[in-house]
Amino acid sequence: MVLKYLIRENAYYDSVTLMIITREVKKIEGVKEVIVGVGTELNKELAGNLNLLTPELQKITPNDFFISLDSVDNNIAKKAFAFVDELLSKKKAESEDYQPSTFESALKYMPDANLVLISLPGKYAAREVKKALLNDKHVMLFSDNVSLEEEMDLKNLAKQSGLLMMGPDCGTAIINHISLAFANVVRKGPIGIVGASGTGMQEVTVMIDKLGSGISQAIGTGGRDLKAEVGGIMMIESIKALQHDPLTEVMVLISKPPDKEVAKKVLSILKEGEKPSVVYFAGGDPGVIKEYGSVPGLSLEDTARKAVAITKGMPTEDFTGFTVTNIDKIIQEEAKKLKKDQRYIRGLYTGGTLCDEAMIILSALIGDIYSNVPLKPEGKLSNINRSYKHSFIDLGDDEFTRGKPHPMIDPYVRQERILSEVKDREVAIILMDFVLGFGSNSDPAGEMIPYIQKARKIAAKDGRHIYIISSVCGTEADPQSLIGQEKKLKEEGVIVMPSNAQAVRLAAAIVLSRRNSQ
Amino acid sequence: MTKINELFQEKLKVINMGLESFNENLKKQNVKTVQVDWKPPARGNKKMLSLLDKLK
Amino acid sequence: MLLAKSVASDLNDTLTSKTVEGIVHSVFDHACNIQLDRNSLVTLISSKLPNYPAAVKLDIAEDQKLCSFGFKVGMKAIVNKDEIKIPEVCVSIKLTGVKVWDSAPLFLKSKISEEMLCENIEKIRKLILEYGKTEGIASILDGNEVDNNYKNFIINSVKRLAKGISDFDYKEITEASKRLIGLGPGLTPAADDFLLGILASLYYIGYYFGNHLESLKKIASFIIYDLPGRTTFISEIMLRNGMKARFSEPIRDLVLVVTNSNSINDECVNLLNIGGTSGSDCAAGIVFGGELMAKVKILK
Amino acid sequence: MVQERIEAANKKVMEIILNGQPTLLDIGVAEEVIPGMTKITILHAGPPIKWEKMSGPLKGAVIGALIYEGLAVDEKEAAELAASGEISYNPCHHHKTVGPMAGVVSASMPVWILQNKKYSNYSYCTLNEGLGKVLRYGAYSDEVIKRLKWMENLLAPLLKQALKLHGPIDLKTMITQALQMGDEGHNRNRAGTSLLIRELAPYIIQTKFSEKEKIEVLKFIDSNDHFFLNLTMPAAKCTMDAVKNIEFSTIVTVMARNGTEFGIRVSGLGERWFTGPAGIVEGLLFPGYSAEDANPDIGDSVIAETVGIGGFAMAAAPAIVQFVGGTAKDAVNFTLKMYEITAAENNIYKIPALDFRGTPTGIDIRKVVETGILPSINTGIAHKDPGVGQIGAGLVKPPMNCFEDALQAFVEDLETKNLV
Repeated sequence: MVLKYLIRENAYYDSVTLMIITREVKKIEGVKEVIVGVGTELNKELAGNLNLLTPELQKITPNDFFISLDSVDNNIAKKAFAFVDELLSKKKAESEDYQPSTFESALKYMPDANLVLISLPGKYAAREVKKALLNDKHVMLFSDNVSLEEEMDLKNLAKQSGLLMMGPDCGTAIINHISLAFANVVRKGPIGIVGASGTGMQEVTVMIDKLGSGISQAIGTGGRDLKAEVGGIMMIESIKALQHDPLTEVMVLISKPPDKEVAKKVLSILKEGEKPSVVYFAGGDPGVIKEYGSVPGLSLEDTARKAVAITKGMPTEDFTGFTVTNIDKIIQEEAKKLKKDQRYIRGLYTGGTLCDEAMIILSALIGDIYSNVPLKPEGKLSNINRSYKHSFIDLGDDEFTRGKPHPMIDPYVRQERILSEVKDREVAIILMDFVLGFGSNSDPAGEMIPYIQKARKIAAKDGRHIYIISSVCGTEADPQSLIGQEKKLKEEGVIVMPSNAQAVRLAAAIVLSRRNSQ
Repeated sequence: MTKINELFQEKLKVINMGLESFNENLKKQNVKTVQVDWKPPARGNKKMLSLLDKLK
Repeated sequence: MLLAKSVASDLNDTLTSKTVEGIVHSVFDHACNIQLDRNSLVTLISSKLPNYPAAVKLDIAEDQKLCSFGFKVGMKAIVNKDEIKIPEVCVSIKLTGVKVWDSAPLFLKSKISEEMLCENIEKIRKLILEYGKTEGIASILDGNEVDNNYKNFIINSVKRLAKGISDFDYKEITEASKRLIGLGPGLTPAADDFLLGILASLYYIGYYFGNHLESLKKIASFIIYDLPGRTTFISEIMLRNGMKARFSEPIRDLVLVVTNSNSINDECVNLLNIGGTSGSDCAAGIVFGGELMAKVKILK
Repeated sequence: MVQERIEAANKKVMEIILNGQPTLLDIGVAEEVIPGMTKITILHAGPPIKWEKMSGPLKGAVIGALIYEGLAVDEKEAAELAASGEISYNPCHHHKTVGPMAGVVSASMPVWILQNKKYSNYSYCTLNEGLGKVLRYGAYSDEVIKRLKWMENLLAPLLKQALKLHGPIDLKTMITQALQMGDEGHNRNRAGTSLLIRELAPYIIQTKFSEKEKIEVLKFIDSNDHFFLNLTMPAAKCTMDAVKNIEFSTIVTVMARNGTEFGIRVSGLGERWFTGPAGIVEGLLFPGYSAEDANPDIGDSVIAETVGIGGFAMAAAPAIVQFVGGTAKDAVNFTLKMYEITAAENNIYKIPALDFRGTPTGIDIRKVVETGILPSINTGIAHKDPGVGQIGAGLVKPPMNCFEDALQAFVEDLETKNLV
């Protein structure tokens, strides 16, 4: 006689399954006795009465599931457990829905589709977009590597048909409160956004949510929409749509500095609509925005704050400070811990617009910044893999992502990069963004933490202390949960600021404070 | 009312071509979707594509 | 994003305006248990299941299974009286304005004779032995000796329990039920289901005979006196609700018709169809408790 | 412009296919009824092939047929004759005929005679020999020859008489019913065979043959689930032959394999073959056999898929999904995929599991090349050595180049006509 058992901690099975198991196992020739159940005292006692109790089974709790059986030999027991395993792990085959092979065929399965989301390789994308537009479907084109000519053609076609054609290279949109591609779960509200940048829209929508307001729509246009060639076709069409949208009370535009003529055209259309608006042309001239009656946003956070202020009938004050208390004390104390050589900030960004914003804010505060995507050509790093002085790296730029997943999905590049940055004795602060929401990695903070620990060890060996300052672009309703992500980072001693702008300012303040004290 | 404003009134129904994770995310948000099992036309064979184009 | 069809009234105490965190305790095809703390639980059930205490019935397609929402054991849940959220799978269940299913006891003035009542109980016994599932402990009703490990194990404790109740001997009751709680397979061990049935009979048939609710409640609290740690969390909550005379729809329906009607077939079969052996074990408890109450009538 | 021409031609082709009325008329002797058939003709499955290139099962079947015809006394003599150049080998398809597996037809074999009533064209096919050691899998032992003789001398005359008593049988209706009873018309023919027995039994009883002979015949049919396959195939053949040469049409009219090559024909390209190497069938092998034992894809039975049943109707036959290694849902998805490359949905052949949607019918070479989706074919697997027989069943796809070559030829044809 051989006594064998199996324990599964914290496992629950419905009684139908357990009934079947008991019945079927008993049927196996060579099985003398079997008991199946949860580890309650009485079940264990019963097992004891049946001579099916082992010391290990003694220890289990009502939260554990067990099977114990008495059989003629080891082989029978093995066979029985293999069978139990099969019964317990039997997954009802998830029958996969049929996936049609072409757009035309998909239309047959969903003739009333209203949006086509395309993320095919760029060289094939235009052809499919055209089909979608010709069939009267709105399009979000996530793909890049679509030529400017194709973009112009497609956008003109969309405009003629009255359709949305978001993209190419449109990473973020929230249409009818559905997050498309990379977007956060934010509240419904009165603010309508048109943006030519993905993470820029993510940061603004998230900040609006954090301020207790919400958005009506967030329409992406793709990064080139406001170039002279494209002429802002989609931004203009989107503005018009939001102007007619009764749920949109305040408008927000986000873009890199547009072509001058295009900017004027866009702003004048915005003015015609008579809805109040906040415009963020990253690093652009706020004068022209004011001229057309819009409120210029100074940072993504400032843009969100002003938009929310308008919805509440409050004055739109420039915000360039902190919402965190005791910040001066933090700055002074932190600055003290730096060694003499530690002078520089290194930004390791997954979000392109966040990286841009960081450089814009920082260059005004502390001077020249080097980057793979510099604000000015002279700031271009000669080797993108080696930082120099104050360096900000957009790890989502083409040079890093060719043939690899975007760092918002796969943090590998940043994991490696932080280890090499920290070896540089002149580095004082590492700045990082963590972008949550649909599309992003399911645990961006958790993925970085082991590398933050490693980085800290490398610095500590050298007797240095490294500051890691971050902001998490996300909401509590995001799949990753803002609070959980922030908590993980804080537990590792990472300074978590409420916005990218504040994170950048804090970094600058620490460096400046150290500079002044020397 | 433009078609874009009409879209704002409708329930989103999406045909997704490309990354299946986008489709999964839409499903999580209870959006009706059709995922296209897309392959490059004519398996990327340029000669075949040009022949097909001739017949169009 | 999801709507609820109904919410059990007892959840009023569990779900308040204060937002609390819980974790997904277990997931089945048609039920998902969310544990809030040591003493409270919210169960999400598919529209296929009957209402029961602590349950929120979801307004989803009849054949849609809860696992299809991606619920997994250990996921975080955020709940308050307006909403249940499981952020990881982006599920949010709105509770505001949802119909309340009243899980409170429903004692009706009965018109049927004692004879009819006994006949009803006898009918249930027959239905269980004929249609029920006797792999649990329902076979205790057939009077035969051997054949089932569980049955042999509990037969003496059951007898002791009966004696304890008829003598109003709380020591005997607690000792006997201690020998029953947690016995058997499944998330709600068979003997727990059996005890739940006894509690249902105790209250409803006890009430029929004119017992004071206070004394019934006393017996009930003795029965589950030694509950903590003896059985699974889910079963513990179930028995606690039973102690408060809160039962699921099919149990309540059956004890109501037993005491008020001359046709019990449909209600009985409904109960027998619940779970693997759960329904049958519970019905056996109703028969056992019913016979006992019919014999004792008035608890002293 | 050219697109409209093609669409119009295809529309016409599909109308003709869908209007086809395959009807079983009679049984005859190959030499007497099949046009162009002589005593030294051997018809075989698939595109044209020389003796030297033939695979094991086909060679075996040829040897068996020569012995059966009395043209050789044994294997050695038959093989010499077969290689001598005196025998005229021809694809069945060139003679309005189709044959399963090796598909060998010789002069004195009895054949079913079918007619597409709507377009008056005929088609022919041998009677199915049953399972195990049979000629169509390349077996030629004495028992094989004996059975062929029995079929010639009893089975065929008896069924001929019964058919005469019954009158013509509408096969389209019978196939339709079979599809609703779990057949897909290629790898599963149990329902069709049952329906045929039910139809003929009362008339078999009325024939002038002895009780014992009638029992023998009925038992023979009953013992072989695939008996009906040899009617489904010519039914498909006479349906598709009605569109075998319609200018500008891109619809496939023939798919066939000879065990060495897979070949297709396209309506707008008439009788030209476009061939590629025959594939290896993927599926379930009977116990005791391995993939190395399998012969490349063989037989004319793929005419079933050409007309929109067989693998294309997989969703109708959940009972055989294990051949495609999956669930009932997989079977449905198989059929759904075929709508991507076909021109129409069948008006008569319908699938219960798809809410009685018509089967995907009419393979369009443009769609095959554009989507890269190849037709899925249900088929049996033959042992590569002659005479061993069937060793499994499964799924196979044609080589892509057949369709690409056909498309190229199609465009070149239009170029010579200055249309593109």
